[in-house]
Amino acid sequence: MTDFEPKIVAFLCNWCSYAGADLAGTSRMEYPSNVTIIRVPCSGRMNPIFVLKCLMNGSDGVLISGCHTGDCHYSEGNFYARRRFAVLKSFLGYLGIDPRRFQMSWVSASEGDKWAKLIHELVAEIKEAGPNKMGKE
Amino acid sequence: MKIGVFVCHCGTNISATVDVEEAAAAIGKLQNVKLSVTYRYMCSAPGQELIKKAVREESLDRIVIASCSPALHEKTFRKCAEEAGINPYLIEIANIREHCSWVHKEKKEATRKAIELVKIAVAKVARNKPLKKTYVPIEKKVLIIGGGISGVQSAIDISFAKYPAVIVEREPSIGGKMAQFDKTFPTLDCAACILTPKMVTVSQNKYVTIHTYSEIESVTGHVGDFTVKIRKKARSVDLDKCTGCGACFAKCPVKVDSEFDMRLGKRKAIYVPFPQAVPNVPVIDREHCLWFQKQTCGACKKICPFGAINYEMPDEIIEEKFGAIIVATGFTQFDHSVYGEYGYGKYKDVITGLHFERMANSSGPTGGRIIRPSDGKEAQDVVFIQCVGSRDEQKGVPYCSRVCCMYTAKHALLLKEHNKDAQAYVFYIDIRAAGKNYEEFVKKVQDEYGAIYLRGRVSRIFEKKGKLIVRGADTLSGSQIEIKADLVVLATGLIAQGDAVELAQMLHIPYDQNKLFTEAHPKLAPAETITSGIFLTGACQSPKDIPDTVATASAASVKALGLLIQGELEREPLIAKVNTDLCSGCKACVIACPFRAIEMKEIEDKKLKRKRNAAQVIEGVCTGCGNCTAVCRMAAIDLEGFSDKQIMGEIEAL
Amino acid sequence: MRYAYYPGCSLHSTAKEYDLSAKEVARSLGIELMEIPDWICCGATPAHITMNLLSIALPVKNLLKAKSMGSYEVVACCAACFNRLKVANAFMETRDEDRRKVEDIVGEPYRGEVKVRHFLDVLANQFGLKNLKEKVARQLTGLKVACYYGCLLTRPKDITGFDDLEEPHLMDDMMKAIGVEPVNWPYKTECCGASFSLSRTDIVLRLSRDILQMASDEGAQAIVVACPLCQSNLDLRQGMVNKKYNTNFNIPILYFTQVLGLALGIEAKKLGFEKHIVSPLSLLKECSRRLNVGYIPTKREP
Amino acid sequence: MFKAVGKKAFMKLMDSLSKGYEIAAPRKFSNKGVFYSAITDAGDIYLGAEFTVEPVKKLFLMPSEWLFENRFNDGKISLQGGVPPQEARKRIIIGVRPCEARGLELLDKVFCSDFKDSSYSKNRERSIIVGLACSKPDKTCFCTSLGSSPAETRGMDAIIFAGEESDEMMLEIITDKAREIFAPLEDAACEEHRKKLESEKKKIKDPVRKINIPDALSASFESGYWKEVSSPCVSCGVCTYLCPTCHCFDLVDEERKRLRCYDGCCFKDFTQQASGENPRPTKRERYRQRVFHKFDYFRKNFGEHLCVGCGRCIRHCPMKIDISEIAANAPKNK
Amino acid sequence: MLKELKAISKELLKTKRVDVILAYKRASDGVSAMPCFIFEEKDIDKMILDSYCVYNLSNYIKDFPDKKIGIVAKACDIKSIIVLLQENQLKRADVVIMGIECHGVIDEKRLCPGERPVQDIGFNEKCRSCKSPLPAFCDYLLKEEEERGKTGRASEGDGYASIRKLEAKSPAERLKFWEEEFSRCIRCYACRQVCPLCYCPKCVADQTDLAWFSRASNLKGNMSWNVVRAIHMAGRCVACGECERACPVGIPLMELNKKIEKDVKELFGYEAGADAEQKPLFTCFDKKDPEDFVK
Repeated sequence: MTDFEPKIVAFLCNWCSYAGADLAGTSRMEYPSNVTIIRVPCSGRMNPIFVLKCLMNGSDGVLISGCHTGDCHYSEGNFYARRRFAVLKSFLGYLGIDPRRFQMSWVSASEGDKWAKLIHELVAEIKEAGPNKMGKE
Repeated sequence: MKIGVFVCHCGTNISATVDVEEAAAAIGKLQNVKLSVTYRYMCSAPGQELIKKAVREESLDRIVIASCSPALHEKTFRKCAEEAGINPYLIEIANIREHCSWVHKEKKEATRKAIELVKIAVAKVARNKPLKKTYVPIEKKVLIIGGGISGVQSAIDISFAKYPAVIVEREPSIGGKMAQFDKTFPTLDCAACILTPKMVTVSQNKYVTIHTYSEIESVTGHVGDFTVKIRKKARSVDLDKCTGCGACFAKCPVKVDSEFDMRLGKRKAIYVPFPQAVPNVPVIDREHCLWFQKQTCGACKKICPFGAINYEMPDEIIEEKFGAIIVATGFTQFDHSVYGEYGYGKYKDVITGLHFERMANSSGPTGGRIIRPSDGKEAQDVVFIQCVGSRDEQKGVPYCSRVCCMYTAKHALLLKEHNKDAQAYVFYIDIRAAGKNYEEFVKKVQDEYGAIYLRGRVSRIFEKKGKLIVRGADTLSGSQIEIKADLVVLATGLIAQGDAVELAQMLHIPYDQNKLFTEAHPKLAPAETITSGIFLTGACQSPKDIPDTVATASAASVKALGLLIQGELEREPLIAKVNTDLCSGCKACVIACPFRAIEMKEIEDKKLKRKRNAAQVIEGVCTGCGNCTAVCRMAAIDLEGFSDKQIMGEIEAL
Repeated sequence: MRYAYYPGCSLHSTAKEYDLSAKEVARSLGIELMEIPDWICCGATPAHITMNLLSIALPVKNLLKAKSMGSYEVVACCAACFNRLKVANAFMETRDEDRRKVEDIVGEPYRGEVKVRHFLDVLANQFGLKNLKEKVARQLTGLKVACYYGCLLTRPKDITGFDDLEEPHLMDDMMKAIGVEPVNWPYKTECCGASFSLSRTDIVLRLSRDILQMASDEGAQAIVVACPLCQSNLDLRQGMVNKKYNTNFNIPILYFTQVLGLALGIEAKKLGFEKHIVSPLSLLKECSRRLNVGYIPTKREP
Repeated sequence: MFKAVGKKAFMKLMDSLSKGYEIAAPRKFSNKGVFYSAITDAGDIYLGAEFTVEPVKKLFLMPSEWLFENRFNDGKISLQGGVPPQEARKRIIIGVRPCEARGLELLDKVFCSDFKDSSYSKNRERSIIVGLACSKPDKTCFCTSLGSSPAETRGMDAIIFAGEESDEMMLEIITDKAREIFAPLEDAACEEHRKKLESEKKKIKDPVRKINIPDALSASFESGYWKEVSSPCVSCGVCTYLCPTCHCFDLVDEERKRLRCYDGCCFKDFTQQASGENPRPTKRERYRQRVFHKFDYFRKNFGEHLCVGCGRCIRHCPMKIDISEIAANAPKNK
Repeated sequence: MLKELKAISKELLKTKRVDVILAYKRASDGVSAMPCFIFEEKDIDKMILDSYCVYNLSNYIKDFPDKKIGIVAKACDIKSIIVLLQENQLKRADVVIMGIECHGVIDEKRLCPGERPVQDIGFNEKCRSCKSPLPAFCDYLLKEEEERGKTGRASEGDGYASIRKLEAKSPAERLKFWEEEFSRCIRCYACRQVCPLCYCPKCVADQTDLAWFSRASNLKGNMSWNVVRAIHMAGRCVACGECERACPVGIPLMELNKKIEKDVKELFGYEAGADAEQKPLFTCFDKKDPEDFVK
């Protein structure tokens, strides 16, 4: 699976993680280009169906990233998201979908380095996991 | 649909790693894309001009700009679109700089990804809806909870702008803790002399209404439109009839420990807490009044020449509407009785700073003499202990109370001034005298007033032969010391009011683990809360000295005024919307909304031909976090600007 | 009531009388103390200042031995042993990652499931002061003692936590219950110098002097302790204190179990009073004479 | 003409045929039931008494199939036949029950009359139906009430008689198609077999319950009866999806594809109109529609009822609603 | 028990305390039961009560808006009524719950097809781990006259044995297992229709304005539907088992529901249908919720 270039979708909350990714940019931290970022106001906005849709559309990995708990711009959004996706993650695993395919992280606006590092790891993990056959009819 | 895509070179910031021309060409082939061009600097005046021109000539109806992060120029391009005659919410930004050209090196890859990012933006913008900013009316009146120095200051500032303010104070008089102080550091002007005038001003101000001896019963509504119930506790004395002549409490036979004097002095069962009280109208303490206990006496009623005494007076509940609320509930003193080493508060001569203030006060219970409460003897050797409750995770609070170092220094000085031969010893951890003329003041106290500062903690206080033996460490000399003291003054910390949490929950504002109210942002919004329309001032947010308190009071007032001054409240239209046809009324969104921005309302269901409940978003309150949309199983509630359609569209475009 | 009993080194050597009296008291109250078979050192002071893991592993080993006896609570008399056992438990309960290291050392999993109690705690809170009062068979009225708890019995609060941190009172309460008068004095938890006994005797002498001084100032005829180290410092060093500070203290340092034993009517010789340096015998004789009840038990009707 | 063959031999023949033909047949999945599936190993073929959950319909009219896809390239939208057209490989379907075979005949009236539905008719043409007489009808069966029987051969190319117990099974060849594929088996002496066969038929005919289904229901249209009988219905659609004759479908556009999938008159959205109006607002109208379509309208249009009495809708109804009883007891007047 | 039930029902109807009573009657096959709705006293005699009364009648509550409803319910069914109350779909005053003692219900799928079920065999899986035959939350509690001998309730474990078995398998095995199961799904949505808690005015599966997931009955579509269904039941499913019972192609839906039930119990200590006052699972949070899965 050396030549396999995974397709990863990342949903970033507007206030922390998206800004964190911006910071990674302004500080010119290089990371793999496999990740495509979709901006959402808050991790609490994330509907489990979005994640499912990505996996069913053949994305090899999905990442949701928000503010660290307690830092949410909307004070509580990420707490709700955490609960919601704790259940989804475990459930997808139960269905036999590789747990590495769906991940969650807290990245603050000042953690450009964490973001870059995260993507390096993520891409590596998904490469191990291999292509997502799900959704191919 | 005619989408125009504008790819920015950003000098070479983007074009160096992304082949913008190739990208633009590829994007031009997408469905609904009418035009796809590049330019050196899209955000520049000529860049924006180019966009407007294109809109005119190609009659575009939606725009995608592939450039830097929306954080930088989304607003710029919204404005640009508006000027070009397109609804500002029919644009999307594809971030091909921070998220692409700056983080990738390989040109082919970067270009591929840039195209993908734009594809997504195109897919999204195609599903955007034209939106209008919303406006909500504002009730032009401010509620101020707490009538201490910060409440009083806020009221004055609000009244300067000729807006009405209402102070609700639970004690019989406004003035708060500051009224109990003797002198104020570092200038040593007497607290009463600077506070009383303000109290009088505010009481005579036609824009300010004061409800003393009153408490907040309930708060509902939201920014611009709060509805507040206020309980006016029965004062038993008619505010209008009473002239404050004082005949009643002169006559009253019942003596009670005075709370204002920290139980060092006495008051009557009918009393004004202190001479300069505002309003200068007594209140009957029904717990102790003979009339209320045994239906006897009634002296005050008999003596009152104005018939102001009314034993039948009931509690009264009034309801008022406000546009903004300023929370100025202040602090309370840490209870040192948890400290075994200081004798669990069982030694009479171990007192707190506030006791000392009252003693030092010439109109106080001891007429300004610093004495031992146990035997009334003048105190010679007085030990001051700093950080009692403060900076102590184990028994107290982790934070520094900020004012203790200074007021202790002040006490040491006052001690000397009241009694030449007295000697002050101060046990401290660090001296925190950050403030104008603060450090100088402390130095003065050490040098000119001979206060002995000992760096270290006190391990135990115990009585021996009528003296208090204070054993502690002097970490500078590395030796253990024992002081035979007459009086020990504990610099007890400042903590949140006992009922702070109840109030916070009533107002839906967050509080921290110390029950101190949390500001919207520790640096950039220190006077706001995340609940719009509610502001903080003074020690209810964190310990503050008087100057800081007054400053935050004015800050909060300005914030509140800034709100009131707008005819209506402008709100971003990126908020939740309910499709009542799909709504089952399960209330999930109502419960899950962090801002209480959703309520249930009855609707007429045409399909079922019956009335039923459905959710409704309160536009003024919704902040557009979108949590509701995710908890709604039936997708009945959606978020403008980040709608399900838009996001699903983006995903499909991947 | 059955407990696994962890005596610790002192109670098998310098504090034999503590061991004796504790067992005697337990027997007469029908409390079963079963000594943990081949128990080992609790680590005492040296272990935790040299190697943290060792200082946990040693007590854990002992607790595991207790566990293997069946699910008993462990009772310790020595304040230091008690403290170390408790610390170990807290450690194993809370610190997951380090716990594994310790488990590797002792070769068994352990989650702090064996509960540890001090004998004073058991008597005062489990057996109950009321019941003790009823068991009193000998009047010691008139005997004034200073209850001295030392540094380890109540500290740190969240580890030991069976008595008040700064103002402990269980021993005082017990003395009151059995008709002995405890003096009210501020040095209940002062430091006696503890294990400096040999390395820095001078410190021990000074600290012990302060304690003895305070006790006698407050009019105590004896000091009652619950820790072998306190006992030996105050008892063993009393002569040297007198010499160094030319004082003339003659204050017997008794274990609370001994006093309790007397009150319960146990023969004085079974309680090892002869083992003390500062002999309590004269005091005991005197007060028993003054009360003129000799050693004849007088049963009080409940 | 008849053939007699041992089960083993028959399976062997199937294996050899599977080279030239697609083979579909009932297959038993432990505690899930019997399902039509593509057969690669003849050993999987199940010819026991148990009925398949889904009717053979699903091999001709799939629960869902792509019709076409629209593509956008260089400025133009083009339509492309969604899934590649069924390659016309011949197909043998084994174990089709008489009722299901009749069901196909009824479906032909809809999909292969004046209008020919391409994918349905293609599937029809390429398939050889080898039926299976019912040796042990279910308590819910009522085929005999609709002019069929457990040994009916209409709509089949051949039919198998296989008693549960005996390894011997009998084959009646009906069409040339069948003659061709079963040529390898040698013929059996007619008379005795015909006798045997008749007795077989008798044996299995009897236990099927008889219900007198009215020819028309129109009189009862406005009756309160329908509200009552429909009330336990939860509009789950099991009856329609499992019915060998129900053929309503829905068209959905997904992303760029158009999809045809099963639909049912019991669903509340079935007649939902864009205007928000719904001519069949309640279960009463919807359920009545189902019964009327089966036992009234279809007969008016095509001369026979749209029901073969296979009993699936009764067997699998989660609420135990019995359409046969309901049709039979429908009031003869308002 | 039946006599008592009839008496109470009579009273309720006579006094107009309720407009309709949701109960059970004998089905046309003369053995199984089926739901019936009683508006008039004269129909009360249709009522039956036995171990064939498997249906969770609370599913019919939504059919009688603005009516006062009397409902016959087993301990497990009542949980779903509690969730309906919790989710504002029903006013407590509008429903009279007649809780019946239940010692397990028949699962006809466990009997050979065509065979007439015999008393006390082929009990429903859910009953094996049922803890109490008596409902807690009801207006009338109907107990059986005499002690029941053989019952379907075994109080065997927590009912998660099968889940644990699946969890123990490798991801690949699990995926294969579920792909096979889902491959049979014909998207009839019976699982949804029989669920008392699937009351959405328009299910996301039926929304055409925005296609949340494919309607095609292929792996992609079927997987999507079954995941969404299960996730939307998280913290709500009370394990009444109707979905699995109704599924014509025998997909083990309870293995999905119970997995999530187990997870939320372990992760958040949350139990569905325990208390009408508690906030629904996803509408609240605990700052101490586990987040070890977050990077």
